[in-house]
Amino acid sequence: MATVRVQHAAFDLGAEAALLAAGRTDVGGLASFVGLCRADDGLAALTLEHYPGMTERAIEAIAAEAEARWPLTGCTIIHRVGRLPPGEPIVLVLTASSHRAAALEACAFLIDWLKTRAPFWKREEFADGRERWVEAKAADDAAASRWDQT
Amino acid sequence: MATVRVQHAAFDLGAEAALLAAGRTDVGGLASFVGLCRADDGLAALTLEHYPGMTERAIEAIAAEAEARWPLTGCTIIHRVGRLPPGEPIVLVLTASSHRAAALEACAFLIDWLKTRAPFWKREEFADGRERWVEAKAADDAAASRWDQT
Amino acid sequence: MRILYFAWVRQKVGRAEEEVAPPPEVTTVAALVDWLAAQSPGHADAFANRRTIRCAVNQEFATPDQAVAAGDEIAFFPPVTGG
Amino acid sequence: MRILYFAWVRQKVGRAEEEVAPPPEVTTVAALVDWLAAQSPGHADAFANRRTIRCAVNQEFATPDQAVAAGDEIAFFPPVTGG
Repeated sequence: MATVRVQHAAFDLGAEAALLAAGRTDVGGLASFVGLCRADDGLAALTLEHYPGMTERAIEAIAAEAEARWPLTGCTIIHRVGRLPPGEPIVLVLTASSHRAAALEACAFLIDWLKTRAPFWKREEFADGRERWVEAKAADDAAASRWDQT
Repeated sequence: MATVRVQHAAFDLGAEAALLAAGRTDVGGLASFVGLCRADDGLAALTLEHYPGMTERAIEAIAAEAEARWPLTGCTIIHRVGRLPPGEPIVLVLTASSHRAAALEACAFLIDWLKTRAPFWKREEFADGRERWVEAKAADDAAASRWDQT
Repeated sequence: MRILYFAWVRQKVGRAEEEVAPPPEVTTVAALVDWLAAQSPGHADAFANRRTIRCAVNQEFATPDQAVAAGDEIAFFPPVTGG
Repeated sequence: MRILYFAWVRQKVGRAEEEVAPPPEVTTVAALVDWLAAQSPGHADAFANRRTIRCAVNQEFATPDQAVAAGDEIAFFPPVTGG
């Protein structure tokens, strides 16, 4: 059963990873991905909006799909919402498995699917006062769709 | 330039990840892999032996190959040696990039190549007193060789 | 029927949610969009380019032909951009 | 010529390193292995199945036909199993 959290507060990668391995001796690999806010083009901050209720359900469904495809011993997904300046972590995906390939592949799968199937929206705020909603990227759809072919 | 360390002491995933992102706003993704010692078949401990000097050179060469293939903003590889009981972390690979795919792929590449190109050897010690050297796995060679085809 | 709006759909409509009671012939997502688009200039603007709008019915992604009924929670939003 | 042994190669030879001075006709890794294997029963045992032995010359992986010379650091070990 995956741990799923949607929160404004920062997360602690080391502590979350330790939780997935704590007290067990069957974890051979722990993979993680942290997505961070970049300062592209004079970006002052991102604001992340989500759909409370549906977001958690969607992430739990994505995690259940990963658990059905790979033999995971644990999985943690934390996605931040609210206003985040450049340098701030946005999302954490952590996967644990007896086997390294399962942990690594499930981690890549989860972040690809999160980008295309979880209801979050990013608004960019620039140093000059402009604001704009980030548009969905065809590259993200392509990255997510490669998991359909396997 | 990658950070490479071979040490007996444990490492701190959270602190190492924070170092790769500290003070920068161009990191969009941080991927990590931690390999741990599993308690398979009554394993009491692994002892890792290495070739001091060559090990560091080999890991630096592997990291340089990853940096040539992907646009990384940082890369950290820490490999433990000595006696490690089940549950203990053995190896840490951390990659940072502006783009998530580069961080994720480079991380998977590094752990695959480390397993086949860095001079470490594992000896298993069992609860009943038996000891044996771990044999190299064909699956690891296959995992590493997929990077030759790209 | 409870309607939720997110991101620029919310900004164009000018509200985050509303209770609506469309006529009985509104039985699909597509028909609901047509009916909502006629409710105000903000609604019309939000739904001007329907290919850029996504929908969820009762917190599951939905297609235009999906059925809708009284009591449903229906959300409209742009393609998602999290992660 | 400094020879290093690791893992079970070290255990079979019975030492971690040694200085050797093979005759001048020993100019490749393969010839060095032949010469070393004749030095003691432990050496013979360690090099009994050469397909399971890997070599590094001056800390770079080497093939059997690679040249060796006085002053080189040459290591023998099983296939690696780190990570």
